[in-house]
Amino acid sequence: MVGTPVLFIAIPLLAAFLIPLTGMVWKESVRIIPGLILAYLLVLAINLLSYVTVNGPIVEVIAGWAPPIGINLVFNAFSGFLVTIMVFMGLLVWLYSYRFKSNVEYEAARKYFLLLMMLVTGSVGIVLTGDIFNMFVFIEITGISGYALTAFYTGRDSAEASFKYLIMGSIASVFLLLAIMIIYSQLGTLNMADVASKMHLMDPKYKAVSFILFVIALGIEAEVFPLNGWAPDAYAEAPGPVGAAFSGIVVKAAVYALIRYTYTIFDLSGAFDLLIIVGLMTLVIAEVAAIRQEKLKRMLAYSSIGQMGLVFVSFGIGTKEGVFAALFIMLNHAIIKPLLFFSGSYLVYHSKKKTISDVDGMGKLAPFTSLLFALGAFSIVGLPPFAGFWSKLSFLMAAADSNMLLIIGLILTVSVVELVYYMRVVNRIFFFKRASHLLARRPTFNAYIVMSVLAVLILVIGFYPDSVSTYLHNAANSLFDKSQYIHSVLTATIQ
Amino acid sequence: MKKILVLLLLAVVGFYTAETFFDIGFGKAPFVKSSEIKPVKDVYLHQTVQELKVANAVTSIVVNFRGFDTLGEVTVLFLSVTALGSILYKKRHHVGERSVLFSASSIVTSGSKLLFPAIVLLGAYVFIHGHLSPGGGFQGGVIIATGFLLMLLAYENYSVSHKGLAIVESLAGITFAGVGLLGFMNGGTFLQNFLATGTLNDLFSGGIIPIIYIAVGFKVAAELTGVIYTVLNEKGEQHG
Amino acid sequence: MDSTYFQYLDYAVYGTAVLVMLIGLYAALVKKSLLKIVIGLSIVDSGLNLLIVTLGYIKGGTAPIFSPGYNGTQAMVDPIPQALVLTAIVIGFGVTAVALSLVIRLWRHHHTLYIDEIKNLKW
Amino acid sequence: MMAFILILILLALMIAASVYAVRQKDLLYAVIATGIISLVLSILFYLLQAPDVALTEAAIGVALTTIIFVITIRNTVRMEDESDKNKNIKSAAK
Amino acid sequence: MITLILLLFLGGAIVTWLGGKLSPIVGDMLFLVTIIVPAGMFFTGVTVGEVTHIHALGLTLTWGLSPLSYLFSMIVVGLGILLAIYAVPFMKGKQKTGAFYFNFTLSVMAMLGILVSKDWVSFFIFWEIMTWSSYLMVILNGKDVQRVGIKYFIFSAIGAYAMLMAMVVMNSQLGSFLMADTFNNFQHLTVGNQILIPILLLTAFGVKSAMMPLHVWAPDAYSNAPMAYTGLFSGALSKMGIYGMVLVMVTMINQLPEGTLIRDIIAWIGGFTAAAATLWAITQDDGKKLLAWSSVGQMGYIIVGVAIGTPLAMLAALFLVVVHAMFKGSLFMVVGAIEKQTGTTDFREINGLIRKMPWTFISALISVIALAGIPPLAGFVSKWMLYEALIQNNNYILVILLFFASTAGFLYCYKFLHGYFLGQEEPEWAHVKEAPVTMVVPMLLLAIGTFVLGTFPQLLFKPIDSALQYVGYDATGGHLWGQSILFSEWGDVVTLQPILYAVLAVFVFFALFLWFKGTKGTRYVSTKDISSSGELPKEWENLTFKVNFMQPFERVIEPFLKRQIDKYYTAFGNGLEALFEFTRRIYTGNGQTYAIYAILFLALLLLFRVNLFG
Repeated sequence: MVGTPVLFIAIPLLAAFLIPLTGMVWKESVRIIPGLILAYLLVLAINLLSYVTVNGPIVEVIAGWAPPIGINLVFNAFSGFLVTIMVFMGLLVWLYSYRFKSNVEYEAARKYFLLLMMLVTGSVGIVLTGDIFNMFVFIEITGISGYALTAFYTGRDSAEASFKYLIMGSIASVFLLLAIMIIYSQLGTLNMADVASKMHLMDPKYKAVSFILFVIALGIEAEVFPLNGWAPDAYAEAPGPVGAAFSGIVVKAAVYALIRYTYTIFDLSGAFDLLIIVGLMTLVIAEVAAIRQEKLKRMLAYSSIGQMGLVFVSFGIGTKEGVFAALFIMLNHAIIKPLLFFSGSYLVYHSKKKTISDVDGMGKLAPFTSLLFALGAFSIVGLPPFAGFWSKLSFLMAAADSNMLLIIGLILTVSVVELVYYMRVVNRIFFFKRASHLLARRPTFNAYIVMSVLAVLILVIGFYPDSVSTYLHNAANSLFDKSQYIHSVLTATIQ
Repeated sequence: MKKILVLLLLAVVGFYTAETFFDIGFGKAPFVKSSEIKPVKDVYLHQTVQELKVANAVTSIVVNFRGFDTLGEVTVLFLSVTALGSILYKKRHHVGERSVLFSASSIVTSGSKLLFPAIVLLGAYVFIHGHLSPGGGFQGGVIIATGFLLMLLAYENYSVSHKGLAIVESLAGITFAGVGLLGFMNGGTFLQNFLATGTLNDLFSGGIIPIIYIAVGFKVAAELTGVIYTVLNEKGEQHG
Repeated sequence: MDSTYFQYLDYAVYGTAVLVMLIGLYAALVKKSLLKIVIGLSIVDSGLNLLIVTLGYIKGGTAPIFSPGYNGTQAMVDPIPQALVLTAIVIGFGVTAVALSLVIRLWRHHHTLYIDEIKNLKW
Repeated sequence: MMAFILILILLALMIAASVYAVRQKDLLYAVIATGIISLVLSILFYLLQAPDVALTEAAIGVALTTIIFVITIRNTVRMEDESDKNKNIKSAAK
Repeated sequence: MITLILLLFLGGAIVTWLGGKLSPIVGDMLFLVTIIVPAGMFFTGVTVGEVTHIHALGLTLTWGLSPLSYLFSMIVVGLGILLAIYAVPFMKGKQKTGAFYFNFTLSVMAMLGILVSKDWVSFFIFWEIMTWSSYLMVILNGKDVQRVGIKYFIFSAIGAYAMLMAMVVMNSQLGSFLMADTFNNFQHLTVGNQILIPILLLTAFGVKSAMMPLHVWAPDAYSNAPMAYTGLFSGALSKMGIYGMVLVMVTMINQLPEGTLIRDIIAWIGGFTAAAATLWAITQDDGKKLLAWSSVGQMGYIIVGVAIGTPLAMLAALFLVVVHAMFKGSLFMVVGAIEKQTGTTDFREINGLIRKMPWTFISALISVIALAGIPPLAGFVSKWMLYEALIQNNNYILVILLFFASTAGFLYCYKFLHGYFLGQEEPEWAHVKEAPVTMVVPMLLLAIGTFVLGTFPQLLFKPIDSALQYVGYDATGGHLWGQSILFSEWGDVVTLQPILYAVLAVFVFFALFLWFKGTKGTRYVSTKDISSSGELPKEWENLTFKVNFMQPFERVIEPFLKRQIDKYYTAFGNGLEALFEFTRRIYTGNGQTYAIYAILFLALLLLFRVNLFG
């Protein structure tokens, strides 16, 4: 082992506090250090993940107090898998925005990269932590970075989007605290594993109320249907890379939290039905809204929400295959959506209104970017032989195994809608005459690299899905093995 | 229409929340129904005295048992300063041109001048004695920030060095995270105590807890001052 | 304190906390001014903090401080909710500050705080 | 007995202040009412044997939150809803 | 070997695309190499029965060639090579050559992939690759992209997802994606699934083969794609639907007690498809559209054959599959050549190209005759067998319907020939030259192929026979056609040849007669300059007699034409869009509303918590 999970939090925080100092000495460092940190975290994540695959979960004790007392971090196949994706996406987003911001002055650059790094750290913290109140703190870290990054551009709409996000975020944190306190009052502990092991002692009434409060609170962050009004605005108004970070990183963390509560902590059987209902609503409403969008980024945002709905349905199936499919969808979504956001934001770069009609005929002007967008679009709607197909297939297989024919039918019908709006955009890019006189913006070198990496990943997973399936299986198994989670946490000692 | 709907919804939510908490009961903590549950707070209260030699249990929880939360919390404040800066960011920064809430009379100004050192001292006292008596890093930091607030309000041209704030903030933050990492490197875990704990109710007791709390105090003071300063410097267009 | 009165306090304290939260939520959900919404959210926070601290209270308990005057037998109130509230208050302040800065930003662009007019992003 | 009545009075004051804060059209008064809520809250915390929290609430809730609210009101507008709209129309006409 | 061929196609597609960026000639060369080399390898290297396994995501993909798929793959590969040769001159000087080559190669690959798939997953993968590559072809010219392209894609997607649903259900019930397993264990499914799965699969295949209520994409898509591709599209790609339908009909429907009913329904749908599409074809004024509708109609005949499912009907259908690929491929090439040379495909504008493009005319003539089902050529053989099969099966009304369709088919066949080639030469088209040799040769080859198959149908009966044995029909020892009156009464197939020669002699005589005599003594009159009743036509009004060529007939069938399915779909789509527009107003843009939603959701959950969580 080369490190421990706590470094995922400690190192970025140390760096965050250091950056203002180094910035006084060497201005460029405020942009480089976050990248170095994220790269280091990626190395760490990959190392730990391979260690975990062989040796079982790592439970990190903090402040020298073994789990039921102190806070702990859990790096197992499931959380480790998500952390690896997140850190990887964080690094890509950093790389993408590195040159992107070269003309912005020092102060803005410092804040941007700092907030970006903390966004990643907060999300990683949500996934790693094994303590319900600690999760609240990380959710707030992620939230504040998110609000600030959403309002980062000085336009008026970005502030509006950020304010909506903030209102919803505040309500979420209120309910989250309420739920945490109900659990604490009943079980006298805040440790997830401890709570999970004692959950059967809790009065069903409190159980239901606290679970509902958790669903509301985390559902707001995870973009569940009636709670996701903020999401499209925030996605569309945040700077391009941040939108990608939201869909690739932040939402994943929130989904993780919700899933952790459903699967490990609570033992409510109705929770799975709730996930399915909520997931279907999210999916249908989001896709339906996406088809009528005029702005490219909003369309992508709604599509992203829809994908999350699919993830929820898939988790709600409640079988190991379902979890596998859900994780696969999350992985694909984390790869594909950033590609769409990146290439999409270059396609409408010079346009004022960023409407879909601005991409007309971009295929000629910016062939590479357009091609990547098309690749992403083909992949996300699940056309073989690209990555999205395999996740869709595994989802459908999982659903069919549970005899959910109606749900399969509904989801496939909605998929047609999804297909239509993506194909409309692809049509416009390649087969329409250029209407506006705006020129295409050439992606920067870094952006080229980032987009190419994502595209290659899509193709690799598409042609050789086995490359990731081991990790997905391990992750799914580890989520399912509740008793092992509880056992490994509660017997953890200081290493 | 909307009001009625909202009232109705709030009534439902309120009914269920209140019902839940009425059932939990007041003043009966911990409300544990089963003997299988051993609340962690007993362990905390016990270990605070036995192992950490810290008198104030809240302090020991905030700084040691759940010190990780506090690290996150300090980060939240740090982030909100950064966020404020980026949200209210203006290209041209007019230093000294800030909104004045009220024109201070000479009594206020001279009074503030007298009060300021006292407030800062009080704050310092509060966070240094955080492990012994009520109060600690947050409270002390906030008190110091209030002192700066007073000066900022009283003197139109009183300004705080941004650089100085940033340095204090960073150093304090680094101390916090660094002390945590030191515990990690000493063969223990992150934020683990690695100093001698001394005796209960002694000023120099509690191992790393006072160190961290002092760092937190400085950090909170610097950050809150930063928040106030940033908002005060935001001079909106005056209407009417 | 007389223990018979506590029965009423049972309902009074929790009731007040929940009621204050609801009043705050009402402001956040119905009032049209952005500032009023932020005020509402901060009132919700107040109610919530009261609720949490109340949860940790023990009848006749003392503050969780082992000061020299502590006799060692009296029950102490639960310190954990207090620690959590401490965190929550600070975080709440951070969020409120960000919210207010956003209000200032929105005022700068729209010259109104009327939320129904700040709807450029919709559908 | 005294403590009981005191707590009841404080609770009533808190509700009254929050209702006032929500209903008051003048935002400055509303903000001061929230300050009063915090003040009452910090006394309640003290009575509930939470001196640390009381201290924090007193410093943050009463002083800092109120002051940044006041600064914001100073920078934006003092009256709630309708008046802003009119002002907006006027300023647009200018 | 199969894997290698598919990989060669795929790699070749990418290399061609990249090579085309360097220089067009390199792209052309690479394209031809990419098509011809793997195709050659396919002919020489692949044997029926060879099986390859590939593992992906815990699934085993099995690839191998069966006699049935061998038959279809011959169409794909043969048509692919000829159209590739044709496409190079056709695409010269056009935009997006790279994309054309890329998608063309991918389509060929995907079709071969479908045919070699022995499990549903790879079947679906290739099916989708085929769909999107053909979709990109349909919208390649940038005309009507949103309407035509999206329509095609929506229908394809509906079909594909139906198939996807069917296959996951089968997998969950039977535990295998292997086609053979699903067919053999079909009895083990529940009764509901036994009905559901064939219906889903038939929907999928019905979309591709343009079965009646699902056909609306076809005319537009066929006519919108580049003609060099449409030959493949109509000739081979839509046959994939037939391929699937054969599998489903024989292996699944046969096992159902209600099978006969489904068969009848499908057969009737096929009959209506044939009749209605023929009527529509008659009213078209554009060669592309006409052929497109005609393709739909011909698919109707094939569907009837497949649905009836007696050995003779099956034989007829499969025979028609092959010959339709040939003559329709040839005809689309003809239209493509005309488009290339004149720039338009509108009957009302082109006249008398017979002298300008004689070779094109000859291929068009032979193919049209085959299309119309006039005796000596291949179309006749298949249609005759189809009638017989229907009569044997006592489906007299269906025979009448088909016979009507076939007779009406003469009208559009004539319209096609006349529209382009006959009539007076216009000076406007005086400059038109014969198409390049590389375009003419492929279409002539195909036309001659129809000719040969019409004369020696037994050439085809052998492979069809073995294909039918593979899907479970009895071995007929090569005498399947013995059932046909045509062959048994006249003794032997060989007797077809004298008839043919006789007909050919007459035909050649008339052709020569017209050649020498035809233009003598005629006077040039502009066909576009007609004044009637003293009303002077305006310059831009095209008043050739070709406008409303079939007017009297059209008037008769007008009531049928009014009921255009397309319109219902459009109305449905518009309704949906309006509904969507309404739905998205949930997102009001007001942050407060969103907060109220959150509280509403919370209140609802709290109210229903007992129902949810007990």
